[in-house]
Amino acid sequence: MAEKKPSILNRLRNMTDTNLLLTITIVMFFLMYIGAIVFQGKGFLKPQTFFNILNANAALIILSVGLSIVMISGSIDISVGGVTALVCMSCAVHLDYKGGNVFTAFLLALGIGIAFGFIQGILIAYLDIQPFIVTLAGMFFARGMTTIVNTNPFNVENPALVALKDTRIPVPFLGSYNKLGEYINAYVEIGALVAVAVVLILFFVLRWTRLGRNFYALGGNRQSALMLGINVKRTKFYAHLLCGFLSGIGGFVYFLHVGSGAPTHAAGAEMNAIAASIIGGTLLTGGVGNVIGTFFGVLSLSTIQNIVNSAGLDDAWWTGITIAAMLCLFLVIQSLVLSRKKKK
Amino acid sequence: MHSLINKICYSFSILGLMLTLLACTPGQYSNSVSQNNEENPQDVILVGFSQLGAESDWRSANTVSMKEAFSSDEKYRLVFEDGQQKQSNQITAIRKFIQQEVDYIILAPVTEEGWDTVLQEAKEADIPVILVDRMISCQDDSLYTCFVGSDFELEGYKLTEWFNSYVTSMRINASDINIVNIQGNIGSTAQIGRTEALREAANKYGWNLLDERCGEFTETKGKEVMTAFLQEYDNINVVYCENDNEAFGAISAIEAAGKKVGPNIERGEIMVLAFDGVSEKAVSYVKEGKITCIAECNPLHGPRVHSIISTLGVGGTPDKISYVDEGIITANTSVKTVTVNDKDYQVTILDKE
Amino acid sequence: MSENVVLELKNIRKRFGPVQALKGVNFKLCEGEIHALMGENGAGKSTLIKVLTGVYTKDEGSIHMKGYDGDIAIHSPQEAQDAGISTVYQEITLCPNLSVAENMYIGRGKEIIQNWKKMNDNANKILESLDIPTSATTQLANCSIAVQQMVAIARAVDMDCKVLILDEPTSSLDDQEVAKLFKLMRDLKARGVGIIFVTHFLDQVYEVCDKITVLRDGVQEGEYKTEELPRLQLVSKMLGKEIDDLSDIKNDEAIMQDTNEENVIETNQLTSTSGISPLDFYIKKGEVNGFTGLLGSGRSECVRAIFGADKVVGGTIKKNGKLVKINKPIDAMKAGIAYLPEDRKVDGIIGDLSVRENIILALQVLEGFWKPFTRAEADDFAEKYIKLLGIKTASADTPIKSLSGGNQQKCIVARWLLTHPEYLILDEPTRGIDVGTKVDIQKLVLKLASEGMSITFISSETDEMLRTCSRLIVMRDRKVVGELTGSDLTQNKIMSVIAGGDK
Amino acid sequence: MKKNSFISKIAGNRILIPIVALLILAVFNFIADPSFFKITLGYNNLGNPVLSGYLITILDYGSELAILALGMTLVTAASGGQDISVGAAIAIAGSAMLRVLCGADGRAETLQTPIIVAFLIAVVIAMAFGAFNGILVAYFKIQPMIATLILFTAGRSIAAWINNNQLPIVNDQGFTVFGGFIPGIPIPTPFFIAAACVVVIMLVLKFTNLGLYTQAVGINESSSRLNGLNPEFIKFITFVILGICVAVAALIKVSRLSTINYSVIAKDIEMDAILAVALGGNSLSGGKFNMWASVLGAYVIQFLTTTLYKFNVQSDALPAYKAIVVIILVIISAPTVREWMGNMWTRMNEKKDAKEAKVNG
Repeated sequence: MAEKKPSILNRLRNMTDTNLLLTITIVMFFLMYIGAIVFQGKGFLKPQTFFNILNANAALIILSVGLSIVMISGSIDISVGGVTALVCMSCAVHLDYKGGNVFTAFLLALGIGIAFGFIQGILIAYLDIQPFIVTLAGMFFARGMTTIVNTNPFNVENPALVALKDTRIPVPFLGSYNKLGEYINAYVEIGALVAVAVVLILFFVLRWTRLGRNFYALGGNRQSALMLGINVKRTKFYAHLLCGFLSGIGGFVYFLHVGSGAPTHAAGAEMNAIAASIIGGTLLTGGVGNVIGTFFGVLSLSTIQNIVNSAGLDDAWWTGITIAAMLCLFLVIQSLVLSRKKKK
Repeated sequence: MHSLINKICYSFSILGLMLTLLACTPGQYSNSVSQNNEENPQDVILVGFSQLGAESDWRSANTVSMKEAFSSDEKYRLVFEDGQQKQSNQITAIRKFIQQEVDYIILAPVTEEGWDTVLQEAKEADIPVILVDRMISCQDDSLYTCFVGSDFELEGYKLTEWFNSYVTSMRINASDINIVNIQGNIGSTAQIGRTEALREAANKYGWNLLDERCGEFTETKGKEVMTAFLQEYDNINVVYCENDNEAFGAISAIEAAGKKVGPNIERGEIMVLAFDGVSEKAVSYVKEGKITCIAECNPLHGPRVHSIISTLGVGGTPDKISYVDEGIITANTSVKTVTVNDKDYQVTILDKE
Repeated sequence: MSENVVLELKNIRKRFGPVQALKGVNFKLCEGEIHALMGENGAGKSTLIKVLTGVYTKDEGSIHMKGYDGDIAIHSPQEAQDAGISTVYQEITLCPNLSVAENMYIGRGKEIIQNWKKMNDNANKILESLDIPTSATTQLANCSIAVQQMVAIARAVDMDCKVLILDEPTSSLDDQEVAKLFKLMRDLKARGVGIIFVTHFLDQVYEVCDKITVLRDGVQEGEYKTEELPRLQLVSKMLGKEIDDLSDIKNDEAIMQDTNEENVIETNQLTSTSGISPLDFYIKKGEVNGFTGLLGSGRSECVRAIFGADKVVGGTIKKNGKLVKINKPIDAMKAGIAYLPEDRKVDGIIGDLSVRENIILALQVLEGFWKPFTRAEADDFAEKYIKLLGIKTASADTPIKSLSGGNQQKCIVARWLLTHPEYLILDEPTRGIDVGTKVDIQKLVLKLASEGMSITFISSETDEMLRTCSRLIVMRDRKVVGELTGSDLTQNKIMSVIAGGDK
Repeated sequence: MKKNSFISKIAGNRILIPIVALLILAVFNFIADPSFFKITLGYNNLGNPVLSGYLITILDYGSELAILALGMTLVTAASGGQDISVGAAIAIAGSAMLRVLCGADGRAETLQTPIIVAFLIAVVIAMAFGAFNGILVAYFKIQPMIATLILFTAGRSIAAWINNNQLPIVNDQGFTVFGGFIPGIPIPTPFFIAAACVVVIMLVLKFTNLGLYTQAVGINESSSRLNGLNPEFIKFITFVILGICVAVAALIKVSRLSTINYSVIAKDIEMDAILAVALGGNSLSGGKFNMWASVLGAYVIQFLTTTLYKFNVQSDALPAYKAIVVIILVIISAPTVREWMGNMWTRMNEKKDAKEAKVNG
């Protein structure tokens, strides 16, 4: 039965939820970007602005991807922000006072991330405790430990790290001319490359590996996953372990970007990561979501903040309100998409 | 079908609530810069201002003065960015200004180090950078065009000199003066200058400086730090606060602990010295004698920066460092003038209530 | 094991605490055969399926499969699948968010990397061979329930299963979907797959099954070829009554009805979201009537419509002649209707609350938010009914979940009696209860009826209904197919109406 | 049946957990420094008698938490989740109160409106935001924690927006009474306010069916629907009641400093509120609750906080210790762990019985 040429609407209807929400996110992102260009004038036309957004949000992208994986498998992890702050402070102290080098600092970051992922994974997967309570405690534990490691914020003087922080990877032929007519190359920070790599690798894991598909099955229907022969406990444990691992990497990338340790680092990052995942098309009920969508979700968040800022609402408190408004808008869109599906 | 319909109408009610929050911008916002969206015509000068946060009355007064200075003059358009106490936000803001090819960048740096790379980018983009309120430490000081702000060390010396002349006039011997210092954000120019002045005066005149702890320039942290001091030491008779808000916190902590705040140390009162003197509450506390003396720190940098930018506009070169003039206010009549490295400063005496 | 028997169960026993669910069941399934497994509530049918699929592990007995010698131990769904036993449950255990192809292959392969192209091609090949109208890449949620079931079957077939268990597959399908399913089952039969078909729709059994096994309270009542077992005899075997020795037990206490009495409750053309066909029903003061019919024939859905438990979409209800608006349970309660739900665990008890709180709950809601009972009032309400119904509980404060099934049921009955309803609906009040409590409840029903309360009594054990009801409404496939009063109240009359006509 | 009696004794009266925790802390402090329990009667700067000492600070600073614990217990019981936006909601209510009291420019010398009017406006606003959470949870069926996440993110920004980020200060001495002392009465007023709230809630529980309905909905929603209750409305109401508690807590918090700092006021108080409910032995997934135990749990947490302060633990480091306490509590009450403890106990019994049998066999 050859399928007749499906009309756009028809193809839209029987698209999988994941792809449908993904297209919504990408379309929304481009609309916003065009809106930003209108509002902000020529600043947004230059590619370097896009790379600046990418550099500033590299760590948030990695954290959001970790969070999306956990949300796809039907759980949640709000300790990523706290872990990031702890990683920054520990690496800073390790480098400046303990005389470690950048590589050992990176290992330390991974160690902290994996430790959090491991413990929280055990508590949630095997002891069956509510994920929100475990990770809420994890967040507060991490925030508390950050100040215990070192009370005052301080900038890292370790030359190797400062050099790493300021390295500029030129992006060929995407530069722009400044007022003096000189040609300045567009550049990207190391963190941005790591973030893009993480997104691509995770996209591959979720799309093509057995573990990735098990995450989706687990999120779709936990009881069915059990009956279909998937080891539900182990899969959920791996999800949290992976999220912990990624918050370790994200923490280190944030450390590279900021180059200092402070208790208030990445404050609210977990909320932004959840908002970015939902805007990126990850369903709260689990089973639906895509890391590419989350990548655009993070970029949409910072673009909308740029728009709101340049529209004159430039006080700090507008960022919180815009994120909450976006979160609410996309929650409503998701519930409409879900109910349209259920009605069929 | 019914459940879907009521779900939709609920969702629109929620959406409505959120949009009303966004849309009905409050009245007083209108006096800040009104944004015209059409492509800015060539002659409007674009000025990017990266403020470091909104942690104290002084800071809010500073922000308002900046915004007013540039909104009243339609030749300029101010793009304001709030760094929320984080250097990373301010760096991102400056990079955004560079992309928008602003004509001038005004920066109130939250800390002194870590600005070389981003200011180098601004220099390459040929955008002059004017520092406000706090200094930065960098190898090549051509990275910034000029600095407008207070000479914090001078403020510190004025206050400590006033305190010294007050102590000698009341014939209190230096050894039984026990001072605690509630510091501002560690690493900010204000904190460094004011703490340095106190340390120098303490070992010059022989006061014993019991303890120094960071109060983050806020009232809540100030109160917390003062409560901890009072529990650890019971012989405190002078509190040196590095801004108004910390003083308010310290005073409420002292009163909560059942002690009395006032100038006469010998009768067991605790003397409070402070900086800024911006809010009416601070002035009224001075009149009531709750705060014995305040070294003023003038937040109104708007007009000074505006004049610098107009001189730059016509090709002139403003002087590198320019300090705003500041005085000392107290309700205590015993000291009239203060001399710091042989320069006299007038003390304004407020009539006591 | 003779050559073409693919699965044999010998003396399977399983107990849950005091209740003996399976008392030594023997069962044989041959290759290329559709074998119906039938039995009323509590016959152990679902327990047997769960033992076979590894959800429960059997206490005693052995399971033999063709190609394996000795008893194969099944402790998890995974082991059952590996042994070649696949199951398609009524609520489809697949992942709606994944594509059709993924649902067929997830959880099986051992290889790390998933080859989408190979998977989709194989899936499409199988879908075409079984003539299932969907494609490998559509999301499962976008397919209809029937297609989803066929995908589950396709998954089982692709795991070259020798035994396929279909647990009530047709309960939510319409007629052409049922026909498509039967065509698929006949294809699999031709391929030599042994199919166990669990259903309660009689005409579907006669249409497609070769053999029928009847289970009754945990024992295999018998195995028959479909042609040799007429419908009437099948129903009698299921209900456990021999046709010939049935004496017409006339319940002597049945109160003769004076017909001119006003109807307490009267509904016409009542329909609800649960999909029952329009219901015309009436009940007089002091009358005990009953709904009977096989499991899933819509008995509960009718009374839930009357009580407002399911959203009413059409028709009206009159109480004592006056029109009454009922669309939520609270309206029904205010109109003096009480409803004892079928599933005690889910809809009846409030587990952690004490016996006292459970008993006074309904009356408390009627009293209203602002008028809570004092501890003394609540205590003597509870004590009164604990004594009246003989509820065995340590004290009125023990959480209700720690009571036995029978005592829990008595508490719920006490809860509704406390509201002194004019019309009491009891849905399967005696299911899963010791015989002693059953007799108490039946006596209580008759006593209450004599005091003027009109009662609807629903039970799957028809002899109970005969002893208590003066009028029986017979249901089949969500439709009222007959009403028996007076002299017709006999066992075989009921069965013939249930069996539908004289076949 | 020895196993059941022992386990049920522990699980039975859940109030045991806060009492045990209280004893541990009391003994620990007594050993460390007996002066902890010293209460002195001194005079504050305005010359009226003031009690001071660690116990007083516990009772004083624990009051906001106790009031919030009342509302949080009801929300947890009915919806099986917690409201993490209480901190942000306190900021909003406090900001609204100050906006009404100090007028637009936030510097008023005299109060623009009487305190009671400002408080009522704050109550209405807090109830409105509670209702917002209630609608998302009850009618949109969104998990309570995710639904309140929206207000958690936006709350402090909305609070800042209400006063356009100004930090208004109330100079009227009468206003500080709520957070400080009533002249002439040595006991801090917040303690009275908390006591009043507890009494009100207890009266409501006694003279209405709030308690019974909340628990019924929390334990088994479908069965309570069949008993005539409206589960959505009950869940919605618990969020609104929590809104009232938020407004009262905001009044105390703001009048302690007679000003407000949006990012710091009631920081991490949601963590303490959840900890109070858990410490009170109530299950965090809803159902039965014991209000007295939650209130006691709140004061136990304040006891823990004050003890940690005494050992000059940084205020920012506190969450780490509290997180550990929550994790231990949640592990102990997790069903799988209870089962495991149960079998461990029975195996121990069997070994003991076997030994006895061997001895006298």
